[in-house]
Amino acid sequence: MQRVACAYLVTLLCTAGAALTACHRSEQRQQYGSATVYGTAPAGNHAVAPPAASPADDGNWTMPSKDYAATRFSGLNQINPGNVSKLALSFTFSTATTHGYEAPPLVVNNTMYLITPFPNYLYALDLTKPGAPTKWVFKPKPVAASQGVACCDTVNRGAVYDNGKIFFNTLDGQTIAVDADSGQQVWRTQLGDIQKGETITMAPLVAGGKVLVGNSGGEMGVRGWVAALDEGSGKLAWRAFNTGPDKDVLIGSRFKPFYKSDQGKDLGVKTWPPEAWKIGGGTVWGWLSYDPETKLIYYGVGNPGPWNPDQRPGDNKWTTGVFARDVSTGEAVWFYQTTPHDLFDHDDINEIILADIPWNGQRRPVMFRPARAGFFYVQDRRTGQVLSAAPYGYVNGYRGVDLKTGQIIPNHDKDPKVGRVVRDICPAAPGLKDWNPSAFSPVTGLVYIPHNNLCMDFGAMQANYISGTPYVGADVKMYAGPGGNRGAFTAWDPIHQKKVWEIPEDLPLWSPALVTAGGVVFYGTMDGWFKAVDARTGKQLWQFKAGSGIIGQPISYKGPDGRQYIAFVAGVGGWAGAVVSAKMDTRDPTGALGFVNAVKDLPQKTTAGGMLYVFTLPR
Amino acid sequence: MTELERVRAEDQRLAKERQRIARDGPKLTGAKLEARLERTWRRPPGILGWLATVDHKEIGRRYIITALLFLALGGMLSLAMRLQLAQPDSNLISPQRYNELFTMHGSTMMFLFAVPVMEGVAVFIIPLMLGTRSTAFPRLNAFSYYMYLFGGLLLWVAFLLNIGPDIGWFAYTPLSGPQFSPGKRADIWAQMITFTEVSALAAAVVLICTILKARAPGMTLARMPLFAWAMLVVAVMIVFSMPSIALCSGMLISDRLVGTQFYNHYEHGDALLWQHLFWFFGHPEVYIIFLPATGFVSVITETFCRRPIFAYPVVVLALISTGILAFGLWVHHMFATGLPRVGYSFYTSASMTVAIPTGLQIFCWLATMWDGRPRFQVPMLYVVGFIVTFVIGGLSGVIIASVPLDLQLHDTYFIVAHFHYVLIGGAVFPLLGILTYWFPKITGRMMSETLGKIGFWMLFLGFQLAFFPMHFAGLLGMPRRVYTYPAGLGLELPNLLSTIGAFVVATAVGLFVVNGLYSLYRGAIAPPNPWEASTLEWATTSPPPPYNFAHVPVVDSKTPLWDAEGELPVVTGLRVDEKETLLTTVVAASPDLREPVPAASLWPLILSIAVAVFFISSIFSPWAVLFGSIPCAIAAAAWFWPKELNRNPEPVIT
Amino acid sequence: MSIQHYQSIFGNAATEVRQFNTLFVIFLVVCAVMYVAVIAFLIAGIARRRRAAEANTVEEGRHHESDPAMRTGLIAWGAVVGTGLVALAIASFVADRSMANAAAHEKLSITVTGNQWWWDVQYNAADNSKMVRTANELHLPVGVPVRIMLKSNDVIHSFWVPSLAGKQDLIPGRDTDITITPQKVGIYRGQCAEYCGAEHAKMALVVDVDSYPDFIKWWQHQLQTAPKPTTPLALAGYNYVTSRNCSACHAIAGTPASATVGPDLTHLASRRTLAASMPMSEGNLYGWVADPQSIKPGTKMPTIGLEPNELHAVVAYLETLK
Amino acid sequence: MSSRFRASLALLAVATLALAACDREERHSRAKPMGETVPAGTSPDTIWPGGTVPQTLDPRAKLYDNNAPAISQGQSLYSQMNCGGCHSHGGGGMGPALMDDEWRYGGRIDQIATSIAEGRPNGMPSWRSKLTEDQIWQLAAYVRSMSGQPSKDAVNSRADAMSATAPQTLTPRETVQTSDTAEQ
Repeated sequence: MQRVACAYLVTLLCTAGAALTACHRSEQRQQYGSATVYGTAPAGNHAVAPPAASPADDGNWTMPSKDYAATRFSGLNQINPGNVSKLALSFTFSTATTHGYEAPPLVVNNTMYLITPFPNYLYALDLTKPGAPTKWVFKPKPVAASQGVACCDTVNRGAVYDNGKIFFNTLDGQTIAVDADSGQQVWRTQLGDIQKGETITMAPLVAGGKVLVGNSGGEMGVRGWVAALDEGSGKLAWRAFNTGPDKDVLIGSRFKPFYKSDQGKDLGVKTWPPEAWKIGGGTVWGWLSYDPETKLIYYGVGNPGPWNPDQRPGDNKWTTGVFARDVSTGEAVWFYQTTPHDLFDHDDINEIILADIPWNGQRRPVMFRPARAGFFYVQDRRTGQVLSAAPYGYVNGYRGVDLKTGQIIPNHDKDPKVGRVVRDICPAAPGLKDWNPSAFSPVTGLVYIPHNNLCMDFGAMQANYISGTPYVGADVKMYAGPGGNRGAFTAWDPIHQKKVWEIPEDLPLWSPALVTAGGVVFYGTMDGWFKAVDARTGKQLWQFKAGSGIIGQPISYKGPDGRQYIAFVAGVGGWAGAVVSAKMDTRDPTGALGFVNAVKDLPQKTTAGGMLYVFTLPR
Repeated sequence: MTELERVRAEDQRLAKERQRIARDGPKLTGAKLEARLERTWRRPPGILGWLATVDHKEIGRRYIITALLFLALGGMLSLAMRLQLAQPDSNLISPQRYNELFTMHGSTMMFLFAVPVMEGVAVFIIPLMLGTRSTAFPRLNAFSYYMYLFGGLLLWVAFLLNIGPDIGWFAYTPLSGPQFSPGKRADIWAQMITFTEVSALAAAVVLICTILKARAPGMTLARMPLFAWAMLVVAVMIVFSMPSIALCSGMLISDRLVGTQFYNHYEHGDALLWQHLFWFFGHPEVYIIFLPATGFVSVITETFCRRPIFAYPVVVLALISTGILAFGLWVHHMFATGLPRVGYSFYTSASMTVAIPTGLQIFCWLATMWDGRPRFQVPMLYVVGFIVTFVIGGLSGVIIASVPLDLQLHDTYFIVAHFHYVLIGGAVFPLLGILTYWFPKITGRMMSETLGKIGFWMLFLGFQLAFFPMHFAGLLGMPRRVYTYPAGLGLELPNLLSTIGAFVVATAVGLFVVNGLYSLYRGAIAPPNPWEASTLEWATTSPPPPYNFAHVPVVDSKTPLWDAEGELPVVTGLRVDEKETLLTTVVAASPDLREPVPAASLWPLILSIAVAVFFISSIFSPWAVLFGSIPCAIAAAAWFWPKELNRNPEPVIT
Repeated sequence: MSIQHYQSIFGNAATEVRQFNTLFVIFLVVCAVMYVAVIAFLIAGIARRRRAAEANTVEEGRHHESDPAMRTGLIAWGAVVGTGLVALAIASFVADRSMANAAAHEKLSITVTGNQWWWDVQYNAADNSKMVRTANELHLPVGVPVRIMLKSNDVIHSFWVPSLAGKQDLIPGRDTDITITPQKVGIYRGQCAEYCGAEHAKMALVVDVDSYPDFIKWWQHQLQTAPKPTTPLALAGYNYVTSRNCSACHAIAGTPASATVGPDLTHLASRRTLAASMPMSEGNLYGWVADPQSIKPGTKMPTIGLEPNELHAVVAYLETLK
Repeated sequence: MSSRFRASLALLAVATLALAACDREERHSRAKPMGETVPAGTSPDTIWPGGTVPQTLDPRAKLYDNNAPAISQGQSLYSQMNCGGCHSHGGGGMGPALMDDEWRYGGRIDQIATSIAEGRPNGMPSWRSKLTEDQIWQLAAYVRSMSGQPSKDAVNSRADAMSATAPQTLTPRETVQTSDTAEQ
């Protein structure tokens, strides 16, 4: 009897031991925050920023993308890898709002401007005085009901300063110009209609005397457009729709798309079932870029509606693609469709970085696009021809991009099917990288990409359209992609299309990146860590724990005392952080269109907030 | 003490022992023996004795009466349906009520009448026909009846409370799934299946063991009556088919109660999983109903043609091959579900092949009639009615076995006609015949011949009037289970005729019941063998005493009563003061063991009540599965608690 | 307009149903012969009673012997039944095969989606902007093989137009299809043949087999969006329909209402039936819009309780949707 | 008929009468047209000057609150009327979570019906002109089942859809609290 008892005890002990090691091992998955280096930054001639679109840094930060080329590169170099660890807090400011803060602080003429999420207050802080007291506050008072049609948190991606005025959009679809000094309203134009489900969350772009604004509401069956308002009067100059007949899409004689599949008459109607283009999505809620030399604006178009592809057979032109238009007349010059008949809500609104690259001997004007579908596009910005497209993370939804025809090659056993859940689609609906823009350093020639690593289960169903209500037609559950890390910060060499270094992150990265001439890259994590890493090696140099998750754009500016300051606003939210900012219940994995299943632990790791942090080197 | 002396001493001790204990009461004969056996085998008195009986005749009688009650209830439902369908666009009955009606009609007829009545007749007659005193596992037999009774009560009480099922008797998912059948209607149906399936399995085990181990000595397998063969094949089919429906109804209940994903096509479950599992049980089920009827026809034809069934081995092999083939053709119920066409051709040929054994059986019956001298009393009339009606159903079955034809005829009134021809024609006609045939054995009274004949002709003609027009209704495009149909499609006449026919059939069945009840009190007193039949059940009195046979008979031919000149040779040596029966070997039926027959006990009833509470409460909460099983375990333990065998061993009678 | 809706197998209006009819006749003949043989043998068995002397019965003490002819009769019977069944099986395979490869080269593709108690019909086209959506009705060009893809949004239904072809189930989560080659111009009626809930009996559809030019004319007409109402009553009806309950479930091309839960109403008035059960007429339209629950109790369309003036307006507008 | 048989028949009759009370399955398909009356919802629990006013529960509540067909119809309306787009399967999103215990505008069935019919300022649309009263109360009954309020045998365990929240037959009943930190 004894022998049996002690045999029993022994087995009990070793099973307990095994259990302990198993859960221990799962704890220290590969250490987050430490970079794995794959190669070195390209020596010799590498990509540089186009001089017209990316003028020398004057210490100000007048638009979210820093310059028309959307480099998010600051020319200041007082802060360098050597002294960045000695950064100290200069001052803070609370925006008194708790939704996702995705905008950057703007700095011009020694004044900092902050635009908050709903109810979209605009603060002006006087940087000359210690503690930057508030000069004035402008309250646009947007309609409260607009919160009911804002699909992915009531965010605002930023305001823009241009010759004396601050331009910004409100959630209920108005574009407002405010005098930068007095804080008085100059003009206000109503562009969107919340009854149809339209909201505006993007940062406008001021170029060629025009304020360019696009709508959001792809999930509400809103028909997407981009509009240009006269900078002085706010009157509508032109509006180009992204679906419908050619006259609505402002397609005329100048329109020469590079690939045959994008050529044809009234494709905005022909590639849709009848009448479906009227509720077909294709909103513009992301980033625009402008090339002053050619006077062309570039922007990406959002996903077609509804998410259920079977309900909109055809290529669904002109959604999920890139338009180049003349800034003054809005006439389309070329278009490239990234994902015809989009299957997984891969809006193509990501940032478009203009650059010149060495191309057999001479300089070729291109654009870099780390797209949502997971491929890093390098395209000639005069014609839209795809020069190269390599995946910058794990992708199994698509097999690749055929460079001859420019067509993306889908992986048909991941095609969504009504009535049956398709599992393990990577990247998930938010894409390999969502709206949070990357930064490009002409000094190192690398593009610094804060992105996520998520896969999803996708169950399509028939969507019912009622204007002003969500028109999605899919149940989604997202979860961490291969490797178990839900995010990654990748330094990408656009010429040789390969990773230079990559930092795996536990939570998805939803904050834009900032790179400085001093060779330091700044980004924030969703649980509130603001990190500085070496632009060449990716080694972490310094980090600071903010009060809430960071999804706002960090900036670097020269203060009135000539010193370099780093500033950002911490306030978790957006699609990824809605589980915290909208107080959602994590027992429902399909919440926030499936994102809750991927970030069930976020409510334990951060709370909502809206706090400005400004750092500088101690005297 | 040498070995020899020791053995001799042992013999003397046993011999003295034998004198002291009354064994087969060599001194007891005739009335005294029967009185003594009566006192041993009598049912304990009073209501508790009535509930605790394990006498297979009591349980068989209850099975038959309950099943006939459900036949009447199901029949009334069909009359209500026929009234609603008498004219086009009628709103006599609301759609919801009509859907409940046809679901209850189907479920009652299939699960609460057809299978139980066959088991009931078998449980009553098989021990008598095999010449033994009791079935094997008599308490399990009692338990089987109570489970069947509680299953029927569950379904019908729910129907009266307006929470009856409205999902059809085969409850296809996803209509019967959690989303499209709110409330507890579908759960009650699925739990009724669990009840009847446990009862059928129990009865099948009882029948298999009785047929294989309790036959009269000398009744080898080759001399066993054809009805016993039919019930053996049916019991084995029950054992192999019931688990399939237990599985799918269990999965349906867990889908509906705790949200598992078995039939959820979104989470890679499949709506067709239900159909495959259901019909894998479904088709053997209809043969479980039909094969006993072939046994009945063989018994009646043999007796009324005054000669054994022609080609006995062919009929036996036909029964066995029908039993086996029945498991290979369930997909012919699913020809319209878009499965691969090549697969369908296998099932077409399997469905055609199953017609051959039945065809051979029919030839053998006709040959027996041709070679014998048939006397057309009521049972034989039902056999002739069976041949005329069932063969139409069988041939329409061959028609719908072909895929292209079934694609037009599936789920139309052509199918309703087909299965009524094979089920009423194939099973109810022989059943009414055999009830008339064995009524004297069960009640001791003869049923009236004139009332019987009137009833037969009314049933036969009423049946053709009711169900033949349904073939045309199907061809004219009337789908199954529609609570109404528009005017102008030519469906008015067939439906009107069917309604009239239905009422004629109802009166005919009513007449049969009246004939039964009347004969119960004023029928002629039945001698032991009124039909001069050949099988052993006619060797005892009508109704048989509790112990069936004073002495277990010995058999040496297929038709013992016809071949035994004087008295049947018998076996002596079974105890008189204890309930004891004789077990014989499986093939040769040579005497093997003396088996003590369990006394009457209330535990089967108590266990079935506990199981009923367990099943019904697990419709409402998953915790019932845990807490409900404790009383069941206690009752089962009490039932199987070993009785200490204080009696000393008995020498084997050589 | 009560047209004789033809819903019977004898409609014989397509190659599939013609193949069925020929095969059905073959089976009927063979089965009739077998039945006559059985009944003849039965009658012989009964009539033979008069020659009692030769019967081998227990009374004559000969019940253990059998007439030797019966053994050969049994073998012959088995052979006849066997060969008859094999012949029928082969005939069935041949018919099945010819139906299967008829499905290989279809010219027109339609997707029918079953819902609880109505049919959502969608004509697919290479040029997606030429797709047509209608309900409870099919227009087929005569002589052109058409492949109908069958899907279901809720439970199992079964697509069955007896005058044209056999039935095929619509199963949620599975894609099945059926090929029909109509050969005779005319109106044929079909019905759901798999029990699908409370109103399974009122889930019918009408198939209009037209000549090719008529079919093209019908298709062009279906592509047009709904005309703007002209009379004030119809305009009031338009305002009610596009702003109130109707637009939550129904779609009318050319108006803001584009919900997909209920049938598409763009060309409602030009359809032959209403609510998958009644012939289209003004009286039926009034009855149905006023109180659908009393016509099809349990249907998903609610009884809104319209005021009389609203009812007149709505029906007036619906009748402009030709 | 023997006395025993008569006794058991009487017993059966009594049992059926007793059980007839549960009309959990009553499927009233509203054959009669329904006048469009405002669901007389009450305001969320607040303070009443001069003492609380006794709240009379709307008579329609008991028709819908524990009625299986109404809850099942509410479930299909919930997905067809795009409620899932904002409230997901109860977890919330654009709209507040419905499966927890916080009810800004009251968690009783008539208060929920009022929220649906009238809409609420922070973005809940008013469905009065789009849904009939019958449908609004069915939706309210289903919304209450997300937080486990109705009895477990009136709710469906799951829908034929992607599996999201735990089966409603197993969700524990949340204790409904009226107010929550109302946002701006």
